[in-house]
Amino acid sequence: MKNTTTIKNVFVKGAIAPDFIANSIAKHQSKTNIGAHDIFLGQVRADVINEKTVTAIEYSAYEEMANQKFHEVREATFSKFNLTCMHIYHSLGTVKAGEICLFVFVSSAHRKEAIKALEYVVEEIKIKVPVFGKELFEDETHQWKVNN
Amino acid sequence: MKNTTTIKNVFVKGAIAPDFIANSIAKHQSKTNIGAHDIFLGQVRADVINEKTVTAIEYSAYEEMANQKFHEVREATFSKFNLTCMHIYHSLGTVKAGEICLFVFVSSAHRKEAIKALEYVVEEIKIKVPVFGKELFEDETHQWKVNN
Amino acid sequence: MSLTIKYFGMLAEVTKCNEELIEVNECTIKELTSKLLEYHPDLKSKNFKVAVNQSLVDEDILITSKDEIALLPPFAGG
Amino acid sequence: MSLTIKYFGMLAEVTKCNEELIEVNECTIKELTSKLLEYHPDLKSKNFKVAVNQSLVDEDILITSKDEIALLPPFAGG
Repeated sequence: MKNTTTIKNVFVKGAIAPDFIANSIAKHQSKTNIGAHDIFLGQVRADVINEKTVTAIEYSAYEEMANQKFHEVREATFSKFNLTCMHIYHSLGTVKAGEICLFVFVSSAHRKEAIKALEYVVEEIKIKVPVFGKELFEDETHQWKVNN
Repeated sequence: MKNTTTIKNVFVKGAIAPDFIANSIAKHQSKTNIGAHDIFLGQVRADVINEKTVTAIEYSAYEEMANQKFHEVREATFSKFNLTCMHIYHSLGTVKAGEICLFVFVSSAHRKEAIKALEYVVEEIKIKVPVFGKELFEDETHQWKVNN
Repeated sequence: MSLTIKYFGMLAEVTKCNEELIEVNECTIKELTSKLLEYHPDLKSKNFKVAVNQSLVDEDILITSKDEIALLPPFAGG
Repeated sequence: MSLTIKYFGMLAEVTKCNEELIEVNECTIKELTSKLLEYHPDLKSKNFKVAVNQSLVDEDILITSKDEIALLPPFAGG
């Protein structure tokens, strides 16, 4: 295993609560070199597919590899952009439609760095991190979600 | 006055609290056609200028024109990007270093629209909205902030 | 005609008022600005734009008595 | 040699297990994949990538007995 000491666990059980996000923002108010935060939130959509509505997504992951990939995305982002800090949280298990499953939080002295970094992080996560999503329908059938 | 009925007041007195942001996020959990939120937060930096540290910014605005410009930015953004909703809040009065003075919140079915729209809105606000900032130093002197 | 001129931010600091009533003949923005710089010489060192009825305008347009005129220093929102 | 193969998401659904132990001779990822498709014909209709020691790898690389092998369906994070 590589760099186990510095690899954080990005996963949280179930949905990410708005209060958790507020807490995270509040913690940054002592960092007075920050001028700009950019936050991305992924929310589960109640998509209608063949007349059936998605009620939740059940997330699973190749956790060890996923945390390693999140770590690599994090390192690459810090090397490309001038950031003060970065936090990533992703849900595992069931997240209902309307609830939040991904929380990416980047902070910088200046807005342009934060905005460019956030876009990069979100795209990299979608492509590189082995997280899987089972879209559950109201009739208890399901289909597997694929990022695009 | 133009379109007074549809022009919202974007200004709030003093800093924007993390709880206010959490509440705003929570309100969107019933909108299950949303898949992505992107949030920009402007935070007051304790910049050191000629050996003096900024302790707060005192914001003022040509309020009527500013609300009109925020409205125009909002309309232009909705016409350019496929968004579900958009909220903008800006502080007036004193905001201490570390506190939040701007909260832009855009939501869309898909991440790319939300991310592009947020960047557009933030840049437009910086350029088009007549808001003025007096950077207060610890020794009670001040200088006027200029966007770049 | 009477015109009310609004000043904001560092400009209000220089003119020592948020707005003032002035008497002018029909004129363009450019002519009005020259007049204001005479009244308030300290404005000469400041960078500002003029808004008429809450829009930034070309300095060649003519002002009418009903116009809302404002002098705006550099923006600092966000 | 013995190899543990991990399956995720829709692939675990098809193979009806999260991991399984198989016996193979030294081989490439490509040869291993062919073998797995023989064991689990339903995998043929699925789109997947192979991770060795938590990295996606070229299908020509050789597998050693200490490698951690995983079959990954399309990602759906975020």
